[in-house]
Amino acid sequence: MGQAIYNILVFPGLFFLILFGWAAEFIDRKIYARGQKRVGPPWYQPVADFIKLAAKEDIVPEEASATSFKLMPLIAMASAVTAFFYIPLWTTEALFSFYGDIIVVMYLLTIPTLTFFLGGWYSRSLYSTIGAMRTLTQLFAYEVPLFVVILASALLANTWSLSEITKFYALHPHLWIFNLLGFGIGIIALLGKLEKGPFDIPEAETEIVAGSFTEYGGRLLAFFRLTLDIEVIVGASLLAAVFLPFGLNLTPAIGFVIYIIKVLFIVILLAVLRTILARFRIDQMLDFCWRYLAPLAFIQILINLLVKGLLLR
Amino acid sequence: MGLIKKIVTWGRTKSPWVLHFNTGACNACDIEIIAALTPRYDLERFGVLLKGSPRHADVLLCSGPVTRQIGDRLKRIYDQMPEPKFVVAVGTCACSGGVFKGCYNIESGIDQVLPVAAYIPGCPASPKAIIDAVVKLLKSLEES
Amino acid sequence: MKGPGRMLQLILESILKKPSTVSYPKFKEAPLKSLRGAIAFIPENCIGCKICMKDCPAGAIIITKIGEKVFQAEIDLSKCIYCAQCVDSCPKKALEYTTQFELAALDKNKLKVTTSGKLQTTTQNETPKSE
Amino acid sequence: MSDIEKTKENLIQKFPALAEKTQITRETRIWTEIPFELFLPVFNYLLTDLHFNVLCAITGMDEVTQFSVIYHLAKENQLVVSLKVILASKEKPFINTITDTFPAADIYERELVDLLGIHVNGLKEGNRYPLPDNWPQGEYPLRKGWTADRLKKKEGGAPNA
Amino acid sequence: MPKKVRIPVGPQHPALKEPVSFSLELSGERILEATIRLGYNHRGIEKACEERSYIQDLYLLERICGICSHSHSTCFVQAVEEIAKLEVPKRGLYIRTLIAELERVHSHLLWLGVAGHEIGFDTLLMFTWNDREIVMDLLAETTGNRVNYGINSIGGVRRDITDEQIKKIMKAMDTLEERTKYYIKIATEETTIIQRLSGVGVLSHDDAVKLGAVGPTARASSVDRDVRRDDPYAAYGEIKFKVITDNHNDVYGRTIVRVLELMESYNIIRQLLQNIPAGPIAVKAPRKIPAGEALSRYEAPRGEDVHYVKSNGTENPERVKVRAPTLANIQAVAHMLKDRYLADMPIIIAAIDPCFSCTDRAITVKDLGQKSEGLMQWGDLRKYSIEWYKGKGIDFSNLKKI
Ligand code: SF4
Ligand code: SF4
Ligand code: SF4
Ligand code: SF4
Ligand code: SF4
Ligand code: SF4
Ligand code: SF4
Ligand code: SF4
Repeated sequence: MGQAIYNILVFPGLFFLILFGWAAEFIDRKIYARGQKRVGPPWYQPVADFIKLAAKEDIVPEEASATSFKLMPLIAMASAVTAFFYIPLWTTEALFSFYGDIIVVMYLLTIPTLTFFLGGWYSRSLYSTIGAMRTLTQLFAYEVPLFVVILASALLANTWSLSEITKFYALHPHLWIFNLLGFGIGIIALLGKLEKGPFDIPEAETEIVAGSFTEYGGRLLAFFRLTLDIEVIVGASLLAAVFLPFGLNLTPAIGFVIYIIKVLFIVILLAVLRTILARFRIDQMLDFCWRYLAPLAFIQILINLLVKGLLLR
Repeated sequence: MGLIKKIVTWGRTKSPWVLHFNTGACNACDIEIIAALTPRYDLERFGVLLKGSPRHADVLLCSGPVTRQIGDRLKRIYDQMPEPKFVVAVGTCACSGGVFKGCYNIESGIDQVLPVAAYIPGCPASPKAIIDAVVKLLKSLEES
Repeated sequence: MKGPGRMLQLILESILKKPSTVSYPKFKEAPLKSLRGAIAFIPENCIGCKICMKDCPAGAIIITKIGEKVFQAEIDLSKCIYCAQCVDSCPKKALEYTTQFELAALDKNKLKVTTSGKLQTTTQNETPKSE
Repeated sequence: MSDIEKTKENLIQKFPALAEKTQITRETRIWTEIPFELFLPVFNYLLTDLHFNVLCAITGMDEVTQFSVIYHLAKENQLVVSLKVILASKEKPFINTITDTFPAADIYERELVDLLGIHVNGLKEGNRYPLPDNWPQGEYPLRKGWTADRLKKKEGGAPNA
Repeated sequence: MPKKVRIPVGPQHPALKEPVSFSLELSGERILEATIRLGYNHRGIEKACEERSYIQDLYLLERICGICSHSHSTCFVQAVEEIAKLEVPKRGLYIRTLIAELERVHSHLLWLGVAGHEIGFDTLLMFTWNDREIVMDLLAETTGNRVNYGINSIGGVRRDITDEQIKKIMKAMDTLEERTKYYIKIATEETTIIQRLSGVGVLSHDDAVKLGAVGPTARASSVDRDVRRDDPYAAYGEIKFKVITDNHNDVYGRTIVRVLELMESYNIIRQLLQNIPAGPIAVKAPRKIPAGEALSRYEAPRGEDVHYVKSNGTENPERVKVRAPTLANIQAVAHMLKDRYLADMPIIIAAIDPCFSCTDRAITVKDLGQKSEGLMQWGDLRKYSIEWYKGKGIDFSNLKKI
């Protein structure tokens, strides 16, 4: 019992997740800044931001429905953290696992996005509402390709559990190569999920101020930001587990290092992508996802079916 | 208690998010504020982020002498900012009205409308002067 | 060749190179000599003609007589636009511009600088400390 | 004969009354002054026959004894005719809008309304320009003798009331 | 057409550097009509000019706007010099022109950065502004201030330029030219940029003429106008340069015009520095300007700037009238916004590079002809947006109950 609580709250649970999330935010901002020839923020920046926000006054807009408005950040965080427990990190075993957890994780990862939408919706300010709409529209655009590519990988492993998937790839160490296309699509979809440039459409500063978060300030905003940081880690861990399943059966220490490297690699990839691309327009985003991403994702399924048919007997 | 207060103060001085509001400036101060965020000066070194929403901001950077039209907008934006908040007057206009003092459509300076925490003279206040002011303001926060 | 990510190379390069940020205020390089900063008053030269007051676009300078052939200048740094027109206008070179630009203050009153002859000279090289 | 002299010649030929008042101040500038009655014919002549089809600006002026409005018209961006129109009445000055020909004149005409109190016949309804909505009635800052003190007095010192 | 939503943009909005308010009528993400309310920045400069001396006005007018401050001050001194019949020495004119072109370089680079920012490409902003600092350094060194240079005086310029500075500027031009070539390459190759810029903010040639657009905004709609060539002032009569036009008619075209103009500016600056004559830089101007009037035109980075000055023989002018370039372009903006996506709004507005500080007036541009159907209440808006997204195959009407 004590072990489980320790696992959930400290390691590899909440505490670890928050620290790692902050580290990732710092790395993301630093790379972004350095790519732009700037020095960028100091290493403690995400922590300082959080403390500052947490110590600020909370303002709930008069128009908004207070309970829902305040509840959203907590729901978002809770679901992101829960999802994390089902993802195998540096071993082939997740903290929790059952047959079909892949679906649960995907659902849990959708919830933060929905809370962004609802939070914006309940703020009842114009910019928030438009931001909320865009959040939702975007959700429908990237979610399908993301789902499909993860499914493709699961298909090859012939299981519905993330832990089983990693076990499968640990047994067939070179098969993950076939999933590279899926990995690319996953990265792009993850950009959309995390609302990072070039898909930061729902928070486009120059158009709708800060989108859903426009009316959030103080502690509530701090939690939203923390959720986003955590989501980066969870999303990256998910992609790492599904598409980069190597180095798992080593000693925990080495496995841990490899895991950290994998996640950071994805974080850096995301940062570079957001540095070099201009923001899409919402209709261009929809177009792009449906016209290119989704078909490519289905091609990934085809590839995996072929591989399954030809290589695995 | 003392420790928590110290930590909070530390967080505040390391993460001042700013909102920039043109209160009738000539643009020069505004572009210098933006210039202070770009690679040569990079205010993000001090944790400064430019935010669009008053709800996210800790510091309101005002440039310009406050025209009659903008006065109550300015107050409204200030009210929307969560405590603790600070107003910084960027440029001579914002400090006192500058060359425009005496024109019929302006107030003379931000402090006619809002309490001002720091004044940055200069026409325009150069990016270095802005950084200088930020550092001075943060230092005073740390000490208080 | 059209395509996305055209700036990739430049950006990867700049991640590895030194950023172009100056480390102000840690290291302060000497300001350009030609920069116009705060105006300094040289009381010995002033003859009290007040042309500077007349030409100042911002009404930032006030010359008062404080004794026989002794004048005092009050320059309000919160009003001055650092145009140095007064320097050009002064027939006796009693005003000159300095390169002092770090003038920010938390207290507006500290931005009024009074310089007078004979008695004592206070230049405002020191920017006011916080309260 | 240079272009500008030809323009002057044409103008005077068509409207002999302008002979005295038309001057060339430099190679691309020509100034002329007309009473309000002549405005439309001269304006149309400049526009259609002489092709001065770029509107640079409209300047309104309070000349103490009279109001005048100057239309600065350019031709292919070279020659500029400044057509000064003396308004008929000092008490109730008015002009006719030229927004049908130059939609862009809208803003310049609104400025005349707000800053000088010149009525513009035919100007469409719209937002105030450039003064704030709460600006007191009957105050025209660009009129001679108007000072900001008047405003302070009228508003009792409340600036953003 | 279903109900419309009216959203206010401004006066404080991240897309706007300056206060202005647009009221947009939306149908989903589409803009049906745009109404512009300017005037937040009206400071009453024209009146103040009449109350102050010419010397004071020079600095006041320079501060109409800080981005092309040199434009306004030059335009004003030109008018005063014409009235007072002052012959400005050649060297003075060359220095004035040099600063004017340096200002154009800084302004166009600034624009390119802001345009990048508006389409969510901050990296471009950072790079162009980093290069812009080179120009700012040159300006600071030659004039004594980074912005609001204060280089003009009535009768000439206030500071001479040294040979050392000339060498420095020449060198900087080479660097900048290389950088600009890179930006041209980026602007014509990076698809994410092209996608966001082309076809956006379309202004046909006829509309541009009709609405009186000026500067790069007009030149990108193939309106071949440039005061520098058409009505030469300062040293432009002695310089060879091309007037850049483009027929894309959209924001992309405006980008092209601006980057190519940058290349022309480097050219002009080189010619100026090679041919700069020796001699005095200014003549002494009388405090009292004889009675007279003059109209001065100037090609500011954003288009034609017009000043009218009337003097009455005293130390103060009788009337000063300013027609700034943005004022001429603002009508075109409302036209361009129509029927576009909300996401395009910032870049369309930014594409004329507006600076409302001197425009500061309120205009209603209602070229759509139809009356709005009034403001929607919140409930309506929610219902409406649900409907709209339903039309797109997205239904979240049930989510409301969570
Ligand atoms: S202080 Fe000077 S530069 Fe700044 S806004 Fe005022 S006039 Fe412009
Ligand atoms: S400037 Fe000349 S006229 Fe004026 S006070 Fe001095 S000596 Fe007299
Ligand atoms: S520098 Fe300019 S504003 Fe300052 S005191 Fe001198 S004349 Fe006045
Ligand atoms: S112009 Fe010079 S001499 Fe005359 S009062 Fe001013 S400082 Fe003194
Ligand atoms: S530069 Fe961008 S973020 Fe800054 S004020 Fe302008 S539009 Fe806003
Ligand atoms: S409208 Fe502009 S130019 Fe005219 S008085 Fe106002 S600020 Fe000055
Ligand atoms: S166009 Fe803009 S930058 Fe140029 S002078 Fe006018 S306000 Fe300034
Ligand atoms: S319209 Fe242009 S020139 Fe005029 S003040 Fe604005 S930015 Fe400056």
